[in-house]
Amino acid sequence: MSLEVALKHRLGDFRLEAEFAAPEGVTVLFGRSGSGKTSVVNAVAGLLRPEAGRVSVGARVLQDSSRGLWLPPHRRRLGYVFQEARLFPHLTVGQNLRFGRWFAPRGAVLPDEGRVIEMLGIGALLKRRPGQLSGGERQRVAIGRALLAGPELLLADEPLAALDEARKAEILPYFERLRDEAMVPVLYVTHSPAEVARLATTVVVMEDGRVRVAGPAAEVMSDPHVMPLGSAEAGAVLVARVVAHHADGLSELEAGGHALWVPRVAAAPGTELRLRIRAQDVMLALGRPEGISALNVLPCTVSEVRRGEGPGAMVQLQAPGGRILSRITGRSAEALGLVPGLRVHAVLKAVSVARDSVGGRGEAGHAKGAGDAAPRSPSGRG
Amino acid sequence: MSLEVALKHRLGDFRLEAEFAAPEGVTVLFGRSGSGKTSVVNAVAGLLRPEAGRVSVGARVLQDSSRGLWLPPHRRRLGYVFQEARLFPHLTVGQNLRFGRWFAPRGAVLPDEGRVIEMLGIGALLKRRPGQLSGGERQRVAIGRALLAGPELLLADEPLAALDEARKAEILPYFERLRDEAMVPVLYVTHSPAEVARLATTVVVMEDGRVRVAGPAAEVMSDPHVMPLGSAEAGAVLVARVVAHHADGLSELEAGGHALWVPRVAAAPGTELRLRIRAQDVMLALGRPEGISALNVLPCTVSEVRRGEGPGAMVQLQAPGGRILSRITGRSAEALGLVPGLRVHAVLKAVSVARDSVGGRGEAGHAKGAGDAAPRSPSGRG
Amino acid sequence: MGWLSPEAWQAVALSLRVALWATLVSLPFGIFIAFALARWRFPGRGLLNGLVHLPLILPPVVTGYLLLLTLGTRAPVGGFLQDIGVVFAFRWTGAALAAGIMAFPLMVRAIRLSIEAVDVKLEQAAGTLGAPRGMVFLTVTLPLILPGIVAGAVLAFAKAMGEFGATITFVSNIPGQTQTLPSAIYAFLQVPGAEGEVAKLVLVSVVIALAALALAEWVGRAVAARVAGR
Amino acid sequence: MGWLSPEAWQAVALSLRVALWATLVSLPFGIFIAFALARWRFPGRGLLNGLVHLPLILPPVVTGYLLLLTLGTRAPVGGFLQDIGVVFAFRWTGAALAAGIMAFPLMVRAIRLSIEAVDVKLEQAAGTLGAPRGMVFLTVTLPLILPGIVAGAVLAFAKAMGEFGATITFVSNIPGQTQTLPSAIYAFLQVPGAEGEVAKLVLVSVVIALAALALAEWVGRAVAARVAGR
Amino acid sequence: ETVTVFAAASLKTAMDGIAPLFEEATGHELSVSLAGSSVLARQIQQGAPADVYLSANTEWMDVLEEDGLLAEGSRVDLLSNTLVLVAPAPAEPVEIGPDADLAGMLGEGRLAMAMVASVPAGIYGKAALESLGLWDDVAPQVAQADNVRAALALVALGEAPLGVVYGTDAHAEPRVGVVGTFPEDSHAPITYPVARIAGQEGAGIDAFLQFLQGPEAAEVFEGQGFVRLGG
Ligand SMILES: Nc1ncnc2c1ncn2[C@@H]1O[C@H](COP(=O)(O)OP(=O)(O)OP(=O)(O)O)[C@@H](O)[C@H]1O
Ligand SMILES: Nc1ncnc2c1ncn2[C@@H]1O[C@H](COP(=O)(O)OP(=O)(O)OP(=O)(O)O)[C@@H](O)[C@H]1O
Ligand code: MOO
Ligand SMILES: [Mg+2]
Ligand SMILES: [Mg+2]
Repeated sequence: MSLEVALKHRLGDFRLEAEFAAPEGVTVLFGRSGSGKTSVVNAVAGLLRPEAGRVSVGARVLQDSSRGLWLPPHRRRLGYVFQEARLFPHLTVGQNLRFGRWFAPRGAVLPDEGRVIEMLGIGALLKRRPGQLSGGERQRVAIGRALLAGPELLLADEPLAALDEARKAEILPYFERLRDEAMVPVLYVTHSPAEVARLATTVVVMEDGRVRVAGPAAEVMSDPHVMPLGSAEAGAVLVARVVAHHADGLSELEAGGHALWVPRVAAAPGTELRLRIRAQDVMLALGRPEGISALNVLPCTVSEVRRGEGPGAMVQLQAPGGRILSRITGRSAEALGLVPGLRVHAVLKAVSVARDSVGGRGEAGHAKGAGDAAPRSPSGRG
Repeated sequence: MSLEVALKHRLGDFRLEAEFAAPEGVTVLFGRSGSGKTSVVNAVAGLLRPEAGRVSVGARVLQDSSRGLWLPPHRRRLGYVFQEARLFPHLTVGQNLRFGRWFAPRGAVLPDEGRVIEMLGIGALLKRRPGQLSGGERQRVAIGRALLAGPELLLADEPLAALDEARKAEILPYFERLRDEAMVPVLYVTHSPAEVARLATTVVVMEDGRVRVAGPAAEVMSDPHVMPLGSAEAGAVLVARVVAHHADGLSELEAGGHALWVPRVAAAPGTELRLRIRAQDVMLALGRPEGISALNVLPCTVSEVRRGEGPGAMVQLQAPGGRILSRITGRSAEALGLVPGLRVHAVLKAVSVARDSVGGRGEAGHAKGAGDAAPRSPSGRG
Repeated sequence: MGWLSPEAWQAVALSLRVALWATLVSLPFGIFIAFALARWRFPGRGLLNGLVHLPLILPPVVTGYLLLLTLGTRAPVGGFLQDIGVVFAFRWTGAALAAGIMAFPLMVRAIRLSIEAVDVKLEQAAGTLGAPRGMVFLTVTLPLILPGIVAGAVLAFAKAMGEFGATITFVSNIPGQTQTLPSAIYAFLQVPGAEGEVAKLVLVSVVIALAALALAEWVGRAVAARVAGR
Repeated sequence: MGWLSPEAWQAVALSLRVALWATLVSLPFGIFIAFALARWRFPGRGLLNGLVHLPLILPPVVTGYLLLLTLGTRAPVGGFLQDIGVVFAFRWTGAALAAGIMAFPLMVRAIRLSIEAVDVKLEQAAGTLGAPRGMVFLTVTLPLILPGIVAGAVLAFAKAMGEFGATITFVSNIPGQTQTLPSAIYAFLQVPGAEGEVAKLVLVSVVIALAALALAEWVGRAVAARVAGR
Repeated sequence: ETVTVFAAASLKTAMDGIAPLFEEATGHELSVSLAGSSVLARQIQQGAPADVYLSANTEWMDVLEEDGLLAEGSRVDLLSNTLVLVAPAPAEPVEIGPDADLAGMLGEGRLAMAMVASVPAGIYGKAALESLGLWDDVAPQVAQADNVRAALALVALGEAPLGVVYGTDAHAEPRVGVVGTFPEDSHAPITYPVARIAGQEGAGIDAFLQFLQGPEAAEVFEGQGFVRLGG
């Protein structure tokens, strides 16, 4: 279900004037601190009543100032993971978690409580009160509270910021499943490019209260004009298909007729996946290198070479299966004589196809995906 | 000034029994959510009074239950960046920032207000109240408030969790300078391996209220037994010396007699630096590869090959300048016939020497460093 | 029992009844008005606020007279109420009404302070989880202001136990019907040399009120501890 | 001025003075005791709490009588105070004292509720920034409880304006010295047909108290808005 | 049958003495509501369930009479009282007359009285002092209590060296002594009238009104220091 947002509001000196439309899936709000992400989410939740604006989810119009329409928050069927946990201090963790269920309409599809609690690792905390939790525990309970309400629209404002990597890796697949199986639209704020790459169907880049760029994740993330903005982790998304799973723990994929090897992914052969390739992890070679530890070598054509002011260069490549970026030094670019049209080999180490960059969608954000593609072998990187 | 901590305390079912000693510099508490990091910091701050314990900073004993000694928080000369900002709601941002100064002892060395405010990008907020700030803005003000108190011991509990990458990159060097120039001991909690690598002199890994490992950052971070625990970013630290800065924006370093190229670092020739090399960014080749975009190729000797249960393998290498790790697939390890003693080439792309892994210390955490080594060219990666 | 005269015990029982009813019946109104004053802006808000405080401002006797003048059996309102079977004047119900009105500003203030201290963000969170306004109040606001409600109730109870001027003026001092403990004390104060009797009655009233106070402290502490998560 | 007799104006002026002093002088004590009750556990805490509430529980006349017994010129404490030049009996200062004591429970409760609502974590933060306890109180706690202090002060002021029983018992009714507005009102109530005079005085007292109330609302709102960051 | 009597608070002791006698003698029950005369009168105006009103002054009885709230012909002046000057016991008797040096006896102290403009004992007292020409000397030193018992208490506690109260009050309070009695002609007669409230009828009420004027009641009243009138 698509999400359409158009808002005008003023907070002190700050002017919010954001407008974007996103197809179903996860819409990530990305942007610097103070750029207006939380304000947008609050407006969608109905907690901030904008001076003018319209918000709709699929066919449901949540508010439309031109028609004087405004649904109060409790009728929007939301789950909102706030930037600060906002747990109810007088209720136990268990009661906090079940709070949304008390008000869920009859017939609402509610997720399995035990499964969510287990995923979040908060089973031992159910009898405690929020005052007796650590920061990360609070945040996990807040996530659980929102998920268990069985929302038709999930809002999550930096939900994983306070968590360790291992915990993040356990929770992220749940958001993916929500996106892919339950088809719940999600509006997600994060500063982490890894989360963007993994979850985003659509990326909306905010700046000073305005939308700077909005579009399919693959496009926005591989746009060299956007990425220097927020991240040291520019990268592109390649679409690949699962071919087979091998005994040594690797899965064989195929992109544009070429084989790619990644640590085992939990997706059936035939499934389409998206792979995140960070510009930084792509090395270029003129000839096909031999005797090296990298399993993945793709023949590509240079399509653009951009020199920065510093020592770096960003090379855009036409690879089998899509466009990728490679970040190398200007010195290397000269030494290799890189110019548009040159045929080169892109060397990507299998393990550099970052584990958390394996998302479950075929064509980023535009086709219907199939199943949980997150590899679940916890020590698969050893 | 060294930090020595030994604590015993019980919080409900949770037992804290932590003991570690760290040399001067930044001590990072690392560990999963709920492992007791905040509790340790609170005890050091004097906010949690442990059943038994001793805390000392250099020669200053802050508490010692065996002697019945206990300094109240306000006499510990702290700056504490809380996990939740805890700004004073009734004071303006400016008043919040200056709060610690009102109570600083005569003669305390106070950092320059304007500089801190500029670094944090909060100059425009001084007249506002905390209720009118975004989450990240609040966190930045909290950092400023702690820094401006001119503390003799800085406690920071996930101070950068709510911030975007660009803002983090602006603030991290300040913590480095604090460590290197002002020689203020810092106890720092983070879930980010990049921050650990960049700041940590000592890493203390917590698990279930106990210290699992504690030691110099380089050792703990390159310990393959520790790192799978929390991070996808195992890595080692190499010590290198600045040789020269070149016109194309690269700096030439030298490690064990071999040249290394990194984007320009702001350190004078002769300075010793530490470089973070993520296991994931190290590719191995049997022969010296030619015609590739990677500038850095180091001859190494394999010292250990560890296969995990999954498809990966961790290869420990003796490189010029130290020990590094390489994470490759088991398939490659077999194809290349890697065994201890084999001489190989480690391929590291210049740009894969992550920008935020350039720290200012010669020997990680044990020698006195010199100056701000953070490269300041913001578009140096384009 | 011989320690106090039967009449005095009657006064004790009546005072307890009056104070309990005054407190319990006024509580819902107190909560509602405190909420309205704390949260809503409406025309007449200042007036309502003034009205609530009036019994505090006026000498109690005046409040008693005003009650007598409006709710006496000969007064229009009182007459109407009498026709529909509600009689306050010269009944213990009237004593409860007078005590409740005298205690009302104290109750409202305490509850209002608590409501103003509630973090609206928690109520918003409840809203996003699907709770309609009324349910937000019941499941979030009300439990959070419980310490204020307890404080307001105990203030009101204590005041109702001690209230005298308005009560004796409105419902007189009829033993067994409207003679509360303070009225009985007043009567004994008219007797020179009855200090012993006065002291006994004062003691009883102090013991009751202190017990209520201790109970409230205990409840308040338990509630606060729960919320603070200790 | 002809509207009220000069004597009545005197009573108005005196009542204002008494209520203001009663409020202002008791404020520091109120804050201190509210803080002690809210935060400290000490032997005798329950007793102190009971003592503070006593004037609420007892009929005002009894409170006045007890004051007379302890602070009268013939009483030990009163005699001692008189020797060091502090006289309450038959003085406006005594009226202020009586009013202050009667209003004290209301003031303490309001302030205590505010203190209990303060997030101790903010005080801890101030401590880590080097503020010693007293300064933490002045720079963090006090500003945060300002709404409660304002509420407590206005309750106390209103009560002090209306207090009658304890005052007249303790300092009696000396025109120009201890005759407060409520005493004057009471006097007129004893006389048949003086309802007009009573109404005038009641009006004056209501106007003053409502003005105080409005001022307090305004201050309270400003303070609350500041803290909420609106 | 229960008879409800609204009686001036200062009659508390007397009524406490009479009630059991009445109940034993007649089998009726007596319920006495004690408060200030003015309060009781206003309550009767508002329909209070009083059968009998026993006032400490004639003024409020007059008001009820004018309002037609009294049963015709039932009003009787029941008692009279004296006005005395008291001092903390033991008191030295002094002749109360135009020459009495009240101001000298007071010194810096206060003269305790009931409210001189509104409470009966105070009104009588002020009238008496005025008629003796003493008022202007002592006026600035008068401390007015809200009722006569409170004035008495001030003297009993030694807070005031002198007080003007009823003879009955002085009689009942051992801590004060009578300095002197004001001449009967220095003030209007102190009268306690009693009346049946209009519309209230019953054997008990009649019996009570009768009992009040009978010898048993007289004994109680006189024991208190009251003077029986009429009857
Ligand atoms: N009052 C309490 N009662 C019981 N258990 C508590 C209490 N406070 C904290 N704990 C427990 O103590 C443990 C340590 O908490 P602490 O806040 O130190 O964790 P942490 O390492 O900082 O976690 P995080 O990364 O999530 O902030 C947690 O498991 C928490 O549940
Ligand atoms: N009440 C207010 N008055 C004035 N300005 C405000 C107010 N509330 C928020 N702002 C400003 O609005 C801007 C947007 O705030 P918002 O919380 O939406 O940012 P954000 O993108 O979520 O940032 P962060 O990543 O730091 O959470 C900020 O610059 C903030 O300073
Ligand atoms: O406030 Mo009073 O003076 O209770 O009767
Ligand atoms: Mg935000
Ligand atoms: Mg923590």
